[in-house]
Amino acid sequence: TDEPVAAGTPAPEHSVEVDSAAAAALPAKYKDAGAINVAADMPNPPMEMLDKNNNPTGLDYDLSQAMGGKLGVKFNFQQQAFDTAIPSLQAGKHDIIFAGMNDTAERQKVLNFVDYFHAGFKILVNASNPEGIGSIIDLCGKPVAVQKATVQVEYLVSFAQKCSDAGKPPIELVQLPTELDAQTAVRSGKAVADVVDASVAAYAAATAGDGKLFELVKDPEFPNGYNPVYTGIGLLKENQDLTEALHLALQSLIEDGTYTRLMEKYDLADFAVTEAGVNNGGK
Amino acid sequence: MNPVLESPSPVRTDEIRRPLVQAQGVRKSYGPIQVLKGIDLQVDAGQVMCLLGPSGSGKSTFLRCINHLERIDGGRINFDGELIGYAQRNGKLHEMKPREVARQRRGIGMVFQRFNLFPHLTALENIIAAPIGIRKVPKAQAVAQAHALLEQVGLGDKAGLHPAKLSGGQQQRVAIARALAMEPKLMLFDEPTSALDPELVGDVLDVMQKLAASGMTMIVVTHEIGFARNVADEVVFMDAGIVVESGAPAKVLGNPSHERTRAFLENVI
Amino acid sequence: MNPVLESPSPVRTDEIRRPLVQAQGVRKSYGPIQVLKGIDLQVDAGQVMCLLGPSGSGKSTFLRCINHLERIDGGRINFDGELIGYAQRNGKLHEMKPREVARQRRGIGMVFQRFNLFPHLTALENIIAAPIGIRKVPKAQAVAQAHALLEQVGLGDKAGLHPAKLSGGQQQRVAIARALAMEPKLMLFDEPTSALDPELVGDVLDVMQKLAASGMTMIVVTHEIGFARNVADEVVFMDAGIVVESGAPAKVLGNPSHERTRAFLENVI
Amino acid sequence: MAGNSTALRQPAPAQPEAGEPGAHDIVAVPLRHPGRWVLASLILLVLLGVATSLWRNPNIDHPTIAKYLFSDRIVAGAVLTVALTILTMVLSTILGIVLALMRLSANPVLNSVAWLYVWIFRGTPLLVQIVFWGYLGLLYKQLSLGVPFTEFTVFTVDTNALIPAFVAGVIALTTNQAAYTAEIVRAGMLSVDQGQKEACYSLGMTPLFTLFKVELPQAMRVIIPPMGNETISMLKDTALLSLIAVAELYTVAARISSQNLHQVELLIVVSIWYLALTSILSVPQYYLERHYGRGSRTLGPTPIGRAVALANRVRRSK
Amino acid sequence: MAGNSTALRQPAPAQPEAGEPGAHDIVAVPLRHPGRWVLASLILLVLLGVATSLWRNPNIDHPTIAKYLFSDRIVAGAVLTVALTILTMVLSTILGIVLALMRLSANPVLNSVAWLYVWIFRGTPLLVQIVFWGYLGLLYKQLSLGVPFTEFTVFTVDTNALIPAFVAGVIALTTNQAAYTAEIVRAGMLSVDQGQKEACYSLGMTPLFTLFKVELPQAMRVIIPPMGNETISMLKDTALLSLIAVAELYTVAARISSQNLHQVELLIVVSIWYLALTSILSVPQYYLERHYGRGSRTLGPTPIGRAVALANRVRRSK
Ligand SMILES: Nc1ncnc2c1ncn2[C@@H]1O[C@H](COP(=O)(O)OP(=O)(O)OP(=O)(O)O)[C@@H](O)[C@H]1O
Ligand SMILES: Nc1ncnc2c1ncn2[C@@H]1O[C@H](COP(=O)(O)OP(=O)(O)OP(=O)(O)O)[C@@H](O)[C@H]1O
Ligand SMILES: [Mg+2]
Ligand SMILES: [Mg+2]
Repeated sequence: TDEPVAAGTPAPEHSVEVDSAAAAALPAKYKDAGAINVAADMPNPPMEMLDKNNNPTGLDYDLSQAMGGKLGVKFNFQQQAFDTAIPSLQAGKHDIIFAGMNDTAERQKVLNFVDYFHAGFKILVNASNPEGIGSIIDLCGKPVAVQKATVQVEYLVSFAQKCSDAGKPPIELVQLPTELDAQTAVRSGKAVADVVDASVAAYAAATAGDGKLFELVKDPEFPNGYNPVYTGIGLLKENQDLTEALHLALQSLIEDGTYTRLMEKYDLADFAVTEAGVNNGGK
Repeated sequence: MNPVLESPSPVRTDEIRRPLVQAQGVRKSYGPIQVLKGIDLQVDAGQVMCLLGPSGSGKSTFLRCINHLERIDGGRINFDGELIGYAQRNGKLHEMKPREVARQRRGIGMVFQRFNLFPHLTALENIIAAPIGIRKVPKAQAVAQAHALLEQVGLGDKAGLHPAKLSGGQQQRVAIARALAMEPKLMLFDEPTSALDPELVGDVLDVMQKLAASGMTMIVVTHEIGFARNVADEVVFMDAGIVVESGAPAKVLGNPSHERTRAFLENVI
Repeated sequence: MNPVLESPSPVRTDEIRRPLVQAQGVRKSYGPIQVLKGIDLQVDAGQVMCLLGPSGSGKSTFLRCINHLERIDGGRINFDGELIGYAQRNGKLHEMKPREVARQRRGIGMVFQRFNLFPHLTALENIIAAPIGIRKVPKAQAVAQAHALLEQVGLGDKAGLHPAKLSGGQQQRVAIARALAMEPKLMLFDEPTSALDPELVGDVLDVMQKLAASGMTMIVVTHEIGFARNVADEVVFMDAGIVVESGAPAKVLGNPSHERTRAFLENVI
Repeated sequence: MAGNSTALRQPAPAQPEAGEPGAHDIVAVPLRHPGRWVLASLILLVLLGVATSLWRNPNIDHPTIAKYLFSDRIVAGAVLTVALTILTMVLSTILGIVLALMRLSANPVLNSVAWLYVWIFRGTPLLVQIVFWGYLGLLYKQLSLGVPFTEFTVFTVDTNALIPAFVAGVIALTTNQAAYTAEIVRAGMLSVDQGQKEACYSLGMTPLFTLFKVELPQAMRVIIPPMGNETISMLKDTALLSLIAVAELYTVAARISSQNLHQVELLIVVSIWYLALTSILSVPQYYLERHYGRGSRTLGPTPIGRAVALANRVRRSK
Repeated sequence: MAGNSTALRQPAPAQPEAGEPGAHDIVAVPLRHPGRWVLASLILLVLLGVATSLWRNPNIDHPTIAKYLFSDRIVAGAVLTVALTILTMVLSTILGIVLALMRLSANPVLNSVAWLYVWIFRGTPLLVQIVFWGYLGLLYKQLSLGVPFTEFTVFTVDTNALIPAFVAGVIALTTNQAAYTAEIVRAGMLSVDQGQKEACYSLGMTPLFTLFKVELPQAMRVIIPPMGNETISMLKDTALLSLIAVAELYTVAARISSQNLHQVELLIVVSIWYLALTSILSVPQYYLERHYGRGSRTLGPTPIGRAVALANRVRRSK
């Protein structure tokens, strides 16, 4: 099907009770406004998508609505280009970024993260794996498409040593503006593989061309993907109070089982965290 | 309506002998080159003055100074009782605003050697542009007046044509009609026939002659000695930025007192 | 070097009385309007022919047919023994390639009423452009020739000026020099003086007269009766696309046999 | 190819009834340009080949194209694109004309200001300008009107409230485009003969009237083709507004494709739309050019007239 | 402001030694344009205000700007940008001139082919064209030269081997830009007087020689300003090549900023570079304009001359 959308479930926040501790931690500013403005770059399946009626859906959306239930405020999910998400926080347009953003040491110089997701990345190749890619070492000396400015880039660059140890030239990185460009590059033969977040890779393998275009490389050594990293809700460092409130709300969702239900709903249970953390990434 | 060419204009009947243009010691330089070196001239209402002189003597420059297309460096030019281009307040000259200068120029029509019709407008549109846009004449009235003027210059059937489709003589006649449509008190002609084929010159001179006969005040730079002889009240011969001699046509053209004038006339005729 | 104006050209001495241009029954229409209705004319090498006629009679069109700027619909034009614009093979006419037409035109210089100098080039560059680019004359030689030609038309000191800085008469003389630089066998002049101020006409006519005296074959459309009388070997009067009468200047200009010619001459002189 | 056939004749020459009946009629064999016809045939073949092979390409999913071509979101995006284009082109043209006049004015202050404007707005990337306007709030949380370098302010307003994304987008595109338009208008004005202005002044016209009645209409002939270029560019530059979340055609398509992963098909949908919009735009351009070309040279036939003539010619050559 | 001071005088009028010594010299009080001066002062104040407040803005980290402005990667990106711009502008101008001539030719085939080309390449977004050329391999795994619709092929080559990213980028930018250039050149050619061509032909010049020696040089006056626009646009359009992983200036900056999160600072770095490159470009444009403007109207002073004059004027008014 062409619109592979997990049809918008009835907004989950109704099934969630307000958590008084979390709500108490919420700064008055947001209580008064009754809403928190969320920057998200939609669609970025499966984390954020749009349903048939053009309403947001996806893990991040559902999770945000559930947190809204816990905190007793609305989470306004708004479109915001990923590249300009941080300036948008700085400009005061949005309060938090809920866009599948990875929690890295570099970003922690500016942002706090409330981590809700832990996954590595996987290798996506053309259907029937014509190049016979089995693991990252097979990519040495070959062109590999990646979305620019992602953690994968750094990881693959740092892989050069292992390539040369194996007597191979380093991986040729083809950095492209969007994940979709990377997939197109693989289809066109400009690159042999697309290295991308596990969740996205799984979605593409299942969806693109009715699931006939790509396949996931199964590396038995790394069932959760390579170099697992945390993904979190991003917000400005100075916003400590809100960080704490979000942390409490997420923890409450994990404890009452809502979190697990949502992770299962999107087939992402493998990547669940056991407890809500702050700035776990880059450690 | 503006039956300019048909009946004597109010100018001649009411205000005969009133000076309309007065130039005193007009000087003008382009950088280091002094083109006008003190010109004194007077043209009375209803008079026709012909300016003659060799190329570069400053005839065009003088004409352009009269309607302030060029700024003079010294001297004074009065038109219809007003200083051109400047207002005198507390004994000081003040530059006029463009809007004011435009108002003064409305009293002065000018016909250029190269016609300068508006190529994107038809003959009719060329004529009505300024009356409608500037004098705020109602459109219907402006069109009727324009048709009458075109009829008078012998181009009644060319109203809808663009300048590119008209011969030089026809273009020049449209240019005259265009200037007349603003009902000026003074008409300046800068060699209006010198860009025309000899056969077409007659048509334009005819129109000018009728215009003169109707009482229009005119200053005409021309090399058409016949025209000057027949039509001018006064002929002025200029050379190198000064007036060499002036007077009745019979005198200046028939029996010039200066050697320079004589030499020039031999060349042109 | 091309001392065209100074000494008789080889044409006159070697090939006197050889027909250089022959037009037979030349017809040309623009859409429904027939402009040339069968023109028969012959110009011998070294001859000067003047074309006269009212506006719209087809003089310019005929001139432009001679160097194939216009295509004729019927008849034949021969220049220097070749059909202009067409090649005859197996009894059939074949259009010539642009390159071939260009070669033919090199033998024919043309001077336009509106000069058509290249405004982006100086006088000198206007003259040397075609010799260097087309005739492949070495640059130094072309420049020397151009200076000589400018000298001959009285503009030795204007070589470095752009056309906009030259008077009309000077521009027209540069145009003549430009055409001469291609060392043509025939010169076509289309009312070369009618866009000039009367004072400047003389300069250009002088140059043309010298050129005629040097033996250049010329076809000149002009209203300058004096020039035609003094210089032409034959005067042709055209009207409405046909040749009304032709013959020696004294005959056609002094004692025309046709009413139409007489009427026209009265108008022009 | 028909063009190489010897049967191809020129249109019939002078009617025989006019003038001498035609023993000497010029019925020339027209110059052949076999090279041109070969080239043209080659180009057409290549185009045809590319078109069919594109159409048949297994990597392109036609039902997807059909499905999205007129889908509500795409149409809404296209409408927004057109609205943005019209709005910004109108506003920027006005601003551009003002800037051009400032550059041409004798007043050194106006001149320098206009020069500076063009320098800055042409010199920095549109993307940066869009980010600047879109995130003005990043730099200035509040905009206040007051006397600079003093504490006195007339009013203060929250930047993000004052400048929503759409407005920021329009401002960014308009101010940027105006700089380019100013250059084009300036070139156009320079192409108008100086005598025209003098004629106007001698008729007592004011400078402003002269400008609008005489100078600009004549400059138009030179201005229109590059402005056509600019308008068509603008149609597509609106896509850059995706950075500040304005959902015009391209952004909508990009969003759809990033969910359904049919990037190529949605690019084709977008291309079809842009091609259609461009074609629609070029009709007024063509007739505007003819309109302002009046009186400056003889007008050729319209493309329709030309197509008919070509058809006739080909038919006759059979 | 100096401009409002009554002491401001016009340059000294006619030298007294020439002509009658000047009892009647025109020493007029020049027309005041207080509005203009107020406007200009306002604009300058605002610009100054914006510049200083931008500079002082706490959200902008100056050391970062300084650090990256001349960093190796940025400089390498800028060099690539310039190289791409020069290469594509040269190639596209050649192609554009050919297309313009085809559009102006009487030959209906050439005419239509050129029209089609301009239609397609102006009509589809540059982004799509870049994707098309960049991912040609998606549509055609192999390119073969052969007779269409038959099995006969001369050679076959792997698309991705034939067209690396850089080449694809150059092709995409060149073919796209040529369509725009063609329109500009066409407009320029139309502005050349018909009599010029006739004069050339009457001198025996060939059409091609006429074109290069007479028509194009005169068209230049009208062509240069919009081509300046196009060149400056191209400088920035090269950024779109990030789609196919060509690392020019903008892409490099975007990569750096997405890592260190100093978006604003790197946008400023990029803007400074573009502004510098644009300024450098506008110098040849200015002198080219003057060069091709020769003979068509009197040339004003150069900006340097103008600045000196303004300075003198202001000094005198003190
Ligand atoms: N804008 C200008 N800049 C510099 N010099 C000029 C300018 N306009 C005119 N001149 C010079 O002023 C002198 C007088 O020019 P003007 O046009 O008034 O002469 P004219 O008597 O009308 O001559 P003509 O019969 O050739 O038209 C000439 O030497 C001319 O070169
Ligand atoms: N390109 C054209 N299309 C249509 N008609 C034309 C064209 N060129 C000339 N004519 C017409 O052909 C006729 C002859 O024109 P031509 O220019 O040859 O006359 P002429 O004798 O040179 O007149 P003049 O003395 O006015 O120059 C005129 O009626 C003119 O309107
Ligand atoms: Mg003059
Ligand atoms: Mg003629």
